[in-house]
Amino acid sequence: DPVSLEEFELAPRIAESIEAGEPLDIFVSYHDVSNEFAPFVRAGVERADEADNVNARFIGPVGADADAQISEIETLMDQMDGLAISSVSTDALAPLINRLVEAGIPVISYNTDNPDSDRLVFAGQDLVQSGREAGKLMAEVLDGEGRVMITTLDAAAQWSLDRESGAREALGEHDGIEVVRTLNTGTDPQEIFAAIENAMLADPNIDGILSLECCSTPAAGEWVERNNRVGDVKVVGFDLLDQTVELVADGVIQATIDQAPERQGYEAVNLLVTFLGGEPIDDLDTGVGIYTPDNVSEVMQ
Amino acid sequence: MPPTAGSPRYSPTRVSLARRVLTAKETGVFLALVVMCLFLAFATESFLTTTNLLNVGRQISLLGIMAIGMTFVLVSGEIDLSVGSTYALGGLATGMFIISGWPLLPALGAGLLIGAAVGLANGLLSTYGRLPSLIATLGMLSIIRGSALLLTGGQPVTVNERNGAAPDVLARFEFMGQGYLFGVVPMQLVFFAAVAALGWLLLSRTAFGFRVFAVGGSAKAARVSGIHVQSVKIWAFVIMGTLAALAGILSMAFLPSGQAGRTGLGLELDVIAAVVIGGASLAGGIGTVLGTVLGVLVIGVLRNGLVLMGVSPFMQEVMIGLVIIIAVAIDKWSMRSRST
Amino acid sequence: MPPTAGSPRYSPTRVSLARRVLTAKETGVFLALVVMCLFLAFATESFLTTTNLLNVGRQISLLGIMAIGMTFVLVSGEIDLSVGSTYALGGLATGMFIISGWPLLPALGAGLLIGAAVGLANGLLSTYGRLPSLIATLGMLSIIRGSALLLTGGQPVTVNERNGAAPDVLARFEFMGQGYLFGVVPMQLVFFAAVAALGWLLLSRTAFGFRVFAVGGSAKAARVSGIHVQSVKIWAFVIMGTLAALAGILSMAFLPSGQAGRTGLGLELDVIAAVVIGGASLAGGIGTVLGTVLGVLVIGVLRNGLVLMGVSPFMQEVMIGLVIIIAVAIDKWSMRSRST
Amino acid sequence: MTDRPILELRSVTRTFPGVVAMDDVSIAFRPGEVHAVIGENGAGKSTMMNVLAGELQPDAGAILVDGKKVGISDALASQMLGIRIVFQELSLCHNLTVGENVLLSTFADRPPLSILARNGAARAAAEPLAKLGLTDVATDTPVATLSVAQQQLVEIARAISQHVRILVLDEPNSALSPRESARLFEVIRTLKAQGVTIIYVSHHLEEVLALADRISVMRDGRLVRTIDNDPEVDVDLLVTHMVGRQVNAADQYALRPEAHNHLGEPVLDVRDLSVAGNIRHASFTLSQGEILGVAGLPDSGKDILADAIFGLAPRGGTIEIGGIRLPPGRPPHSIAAGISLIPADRRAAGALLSMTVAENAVSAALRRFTRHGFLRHRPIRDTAADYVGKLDARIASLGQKIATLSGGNQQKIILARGLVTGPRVLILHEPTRGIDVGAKAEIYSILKALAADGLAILMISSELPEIMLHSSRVIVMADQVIMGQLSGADITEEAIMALATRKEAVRAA
Ligand SMILES: Nc1ncnc2c1ncn2[C@@H]1O[C@H](COP(=O)(O)OP(=O)(O)OP(=O)(O)O)[C@@H](O)[C@H]1O
Ligand SMILES: Nc1ncnc2c1ncn2[C@@H]1O[C@H](COP(=O)(O)OP(=O)(O)OP(=O)(O)O)[C@@H](O)[C@H]1O
Ligand SMILES: [Mg+2]
Ligand SMILES: [Mg+2]
Repeated sequence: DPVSLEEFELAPRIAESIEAGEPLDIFVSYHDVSNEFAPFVRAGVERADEADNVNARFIGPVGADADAQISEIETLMDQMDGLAISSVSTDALAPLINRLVEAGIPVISYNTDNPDSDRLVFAGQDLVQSGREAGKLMAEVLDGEGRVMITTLDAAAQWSLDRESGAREALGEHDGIEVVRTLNTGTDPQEIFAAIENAMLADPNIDGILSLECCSTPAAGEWVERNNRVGDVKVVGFDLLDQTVELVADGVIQATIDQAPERQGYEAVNLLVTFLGGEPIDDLDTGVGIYTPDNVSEVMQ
Repeated sequence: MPPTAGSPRYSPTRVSLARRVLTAKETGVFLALVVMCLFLAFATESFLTTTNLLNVGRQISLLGIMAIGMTFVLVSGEIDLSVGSTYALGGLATGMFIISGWPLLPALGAGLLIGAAVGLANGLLSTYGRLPSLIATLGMLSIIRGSALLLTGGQPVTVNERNGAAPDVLARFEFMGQGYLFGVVPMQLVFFAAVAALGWLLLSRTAFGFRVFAVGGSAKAARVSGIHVQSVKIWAFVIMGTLAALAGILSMAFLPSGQAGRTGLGLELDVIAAVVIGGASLAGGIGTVLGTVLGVLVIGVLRNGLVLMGVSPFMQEVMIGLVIIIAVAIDKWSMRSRST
Repeated sequence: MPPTAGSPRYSPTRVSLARRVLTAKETGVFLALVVMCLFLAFATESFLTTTNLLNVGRQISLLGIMAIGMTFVLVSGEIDLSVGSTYALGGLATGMFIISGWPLLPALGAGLLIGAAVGLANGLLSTYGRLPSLIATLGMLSIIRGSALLLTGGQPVTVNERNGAAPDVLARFEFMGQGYLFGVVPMQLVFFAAVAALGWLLLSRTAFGFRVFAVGGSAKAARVSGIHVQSVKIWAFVIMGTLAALAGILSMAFLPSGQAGRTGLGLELDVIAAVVIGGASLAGGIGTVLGTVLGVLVIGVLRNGLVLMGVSPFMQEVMIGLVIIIAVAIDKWSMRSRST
Repeated sequence: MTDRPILELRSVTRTFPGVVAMDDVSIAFRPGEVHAVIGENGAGKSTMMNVLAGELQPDAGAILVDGKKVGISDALASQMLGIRIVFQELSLCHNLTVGENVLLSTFADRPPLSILARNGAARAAAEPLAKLGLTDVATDTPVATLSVAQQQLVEIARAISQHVRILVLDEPNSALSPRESARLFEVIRTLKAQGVTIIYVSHHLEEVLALADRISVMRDGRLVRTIDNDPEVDVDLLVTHMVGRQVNAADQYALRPEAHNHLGEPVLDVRDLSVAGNIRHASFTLSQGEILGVAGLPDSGKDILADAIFGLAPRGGTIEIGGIRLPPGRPPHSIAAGISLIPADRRAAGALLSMTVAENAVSAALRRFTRHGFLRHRPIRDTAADYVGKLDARIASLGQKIATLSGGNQQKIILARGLVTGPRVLILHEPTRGIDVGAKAEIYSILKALAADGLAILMISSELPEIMLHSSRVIVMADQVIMGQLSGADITEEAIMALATRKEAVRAA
């Protein structure tokens, strides 16, 4: 539901600074500024920063570390006119979000939602929904029949759990499809590749690899291509890393789901600016972009 | 300089306080800390505010609690790489006990016991098992992390009523991690202060502490003095394991959530860095609780300062590495200039 | 014990091969490896297939290349925690040079030079800087990781034509990482074999290798014999840094992509574990290239086997920790029984 | 022999915190002479040798080689000048073989990538070892398995393995048997004949008199004087220079406990003591007020005896103290039962090097100095001060690190530690190794007084005079067994050596 400034008890400090026409200090905290996604989000934040009267700053821990994310926000609390956050851990960050909101600092979530907190709105992709889309795509390319392995670089992460449940739900609607296992690949690129390699050797009769994130997607594609199993083993994954785009264009990966990270970063700032400007804001679905060999040329410069 | 400097304990004449402070072992790291604080006080507006200082206090507490334990282990001549995993396992286990309906004290006790048991295993492997402790605890790092993952199935554990925590238990548990003593001092900091005080007493005032130094300085000579080297080292590991679990439990109480794949990952290196910045020697026999507290403060103030000054996160990584190197180098060099 | 009373002076008699193998330092880890392989051969269908064995060979190669370097560092009595970061920086830098249009050799050379420079910095800090190498390289771990992030802005670096790599350069670069010698043996394994052979020659047959052992056995004895202790240690670090960069470059050539926040994270502990499983001592002076190769194989076969047997990833963590402890324990115990 | 010095120190000063270790020392060494340097513990002898080795840098002064001023900035520089040193403390690479240790310096400046030829190396290493008589050890034996004496020979072999102009020996034979020492002296004479200058530091004054051409005496960091070794120079004269006052060197030999010394009850009863590979079925008893000496060559088994009784080495057999059986492998029990051990290796096993004098003194009796687990500082300080006074240890303060004391003073603090526990049996292993005559005499008189008070003392030593002159009874070990016992007037050098070499005699026959 839409929320607006009237219903919000803004900290006097912020109200005064808006009154005085000072630039808005918007902080965008991302859950791991060292992952491959962060540069896109940062680009969106920087685009938003170009607007007059907006100081947008991109912050967050190196490596997904809840403590570090909390400490940083806590430290910068007094300088914030608004915070957009993508939480390392929804449960761990919720109390802090609530504390900020209570202190009169508007907080929205983006990229990764924190629905149980007092955040105002969420901008991003519905993770369960995007998992469902991935599942559907996989079912489609398999014609409703086959053995599927799910891969993820962090099986225990919240976003991974959400996408996995969506994907399993969608795949479960097809009797002919069996989810063989969820492979936890680890995060190092070599490790990811080796894990897929070993798993495919242990069970050579897998028909589809469904990757839940940016990074095991190209690895799965590379494995398929290098072992001459293109078309024989289908790959569906996430995001538009260079390598992924190329593999989709070559028909190695059948489909990938984009979540427009740059837009997420931009919208995160924009929503807060809008809110502080007195206009109501509401949840924003940044959408599920589906790219297949047919339309992937759109994202190739 | 006469060799009495810095050890006024047995010297017949009382040395003036200033003199004692200036020749104390902790001078190097203390100076580093003062320089950093002065710089931040001028360079930023918010560093010297009460809120910020209390924040720093809270942010260093868990690292600090573990660093006190690591001081015992390093002084005894060993090392413990498994503390990040123990931190995770202890906290997660306690959290799971609480949401499965246990009362507070048994849940806490069980969590601490798990930590103590890990310490015991580390100690047995490193003494009777004759493994270098770096290897024994490296193996345990992996074993304990895996156990935490198995225990939780890799799922995040969140301690709240919805998951089954009894409201009164939850309230008291959360107070441990999130509460404030007298409404001002974060409870985590209170725990850290208490652990530091007890640790100081134990290490520098008791027979056990004496033995830890003796064993770390020269295990053979300690044995000739009738000191049971193995049991002293095992106790040092048990203290470490228990404190790692305590820190993990407090983290659980603060957040109040944790995840086996992530909680405390890589923490061991931070903890060791803090203790070594505080002047302890990896070769054993040297180290003080005061130095460790200062070392922890250096890391805490540095992190806080970098954030306050808006240093980019990547640059922060570089700066942290530099400060570790510089702080220890200052310490080495000031020691050297004092001894020649 | 009468030391070797009665043993021949220059051991002129040839000892039988069986005897030599059975008393060799590497026996413990070799037995562990054989047991694991036998078990897997029976327990799984695919372990003994050529594809799988070549896969294992490829999967251990990069770890192996770094472990050879770490053997030099550990034998010289030091340790290097920065290798995971150097691996990332070396590979990413080379990748960036190639996509910005450099020819292959300068790009490779520059990447290796960066690794050598990191090694040099580690060496200088640990010798002339008088820092314990654990701390010096812990600081560098952070500095180099931060530098890699700054260099790439956190963007993944992918080496392909679209990003600007010249086609012929790309082809040769990819051959290094992905190609097969004679269409069968993965190039990475070829590199590992070459590095291992050179490392063996250097460590066990040359004057430099001799000095590495001397320096690690007793820095004082080496110094008073006229060995330039610092330069020997610095060279060991430089070799390590260069090999870490080489492994990083090969990883880049294999994938062909890397990311500064992820590549090689935590790799240092794997590398050290492999070398120590192979019988090297953290106290310095002991270790062989053959042992290290066996240690790397133990880790590689273990990882492969656990996946082939469908062991859950969480259980894998536990098992890896157990194997580290057991392998080193066997080694210690078999050494002990041999020496008494 | 010319008078133009090959090596000269001019006004060299070197200080350490609290001590002037070398105070304006000027000394000249002539080519081809054996030049002995003697002095009390802490006189500055090793400091001078370390300056020559490049291990320490002088604060002031100059060093001249062949009349030219040189800087010895490090060990390499020292070697380039043709100086080779055998240090007082063993410095070997324990991970390497005998041959590799001998060749350390030879391989130090080979081009790094040169391939080392194994067989040639073994032969090259064997030569200096053979000169020193170490022929029964293969060059590929790990040096760690050698006895201390053999290790000392390896170290000397390393020093003479290459061309040498000036050979510095800092107490090179402190662990050698008389035979091995004799062999070393032959080597020294041969080298001298070849024109090598030898600087020889020792506390064994008779040796010095037998070997040296000239003798320099140091006291408190200063060079007292250098004298020619004329026939009228004797031990008394040297001691007078060393300690700076007239003493009768025979004093220290007048301390022998009288044979009629009243012996009390037996306190220590050792039966069938066995240590695998070292001791077979050793049995003896020790009574109150007795000083029981244990003699034997290296590898005779005597060197493990102390550790075995105290509980540091695994053993079989029974040990009773005051009729109560000691469990094996439990040093704390041994201390509680009334045994104190003063181990042979001061640095590795004796002193808690990173701790203070006071802490070392009380470390074996901590329980007495704690209340509810907390240390009681005043009693600790008082007790430590008391023993420092009783044993006349020369220290700057009780808070001084024991590592900064000279060897003799370290030994006294370790002795204090053994006495603070109030033992009934004191086991001394090489109690005066490397300790100067003055300090030795003090330690003997302390031991005698303790024995007179009823303490039972077991003294294991390689130094025959020490055994002969200060024991009321002597056990001689050879080839892992007790070969025999001597007491009273039967304790003679000939009798002891006869027992100690009996096995070898049998073998030879
Ligand atoms: N590194 C050091 N630090 C502090 N003091 C030292 C150091 N080295 C030597 N000293 C001191 O210098 C003095 C001279 O010591 P040195 O070792 O030269 O004596 P020495 O004549 O060799 O004695 P000894 O006969 O016991 O070997 C002693 O007081 C000793 O404590
Ligand atoms: N690292 C150190 N710090 C302080 N003092 C030291 C150190 N190393 C050696 N010393 C002191 O330097 C002196 C030189 O040691 P050295 O090896 O000559 O033995 P020593 O004390 O002379 O004893 P002894 O002749 O009985 O073996 C000693 O007095 C020792 O206490
Ligand atoms: Mg000396
Ligand atoms: Mg001496």
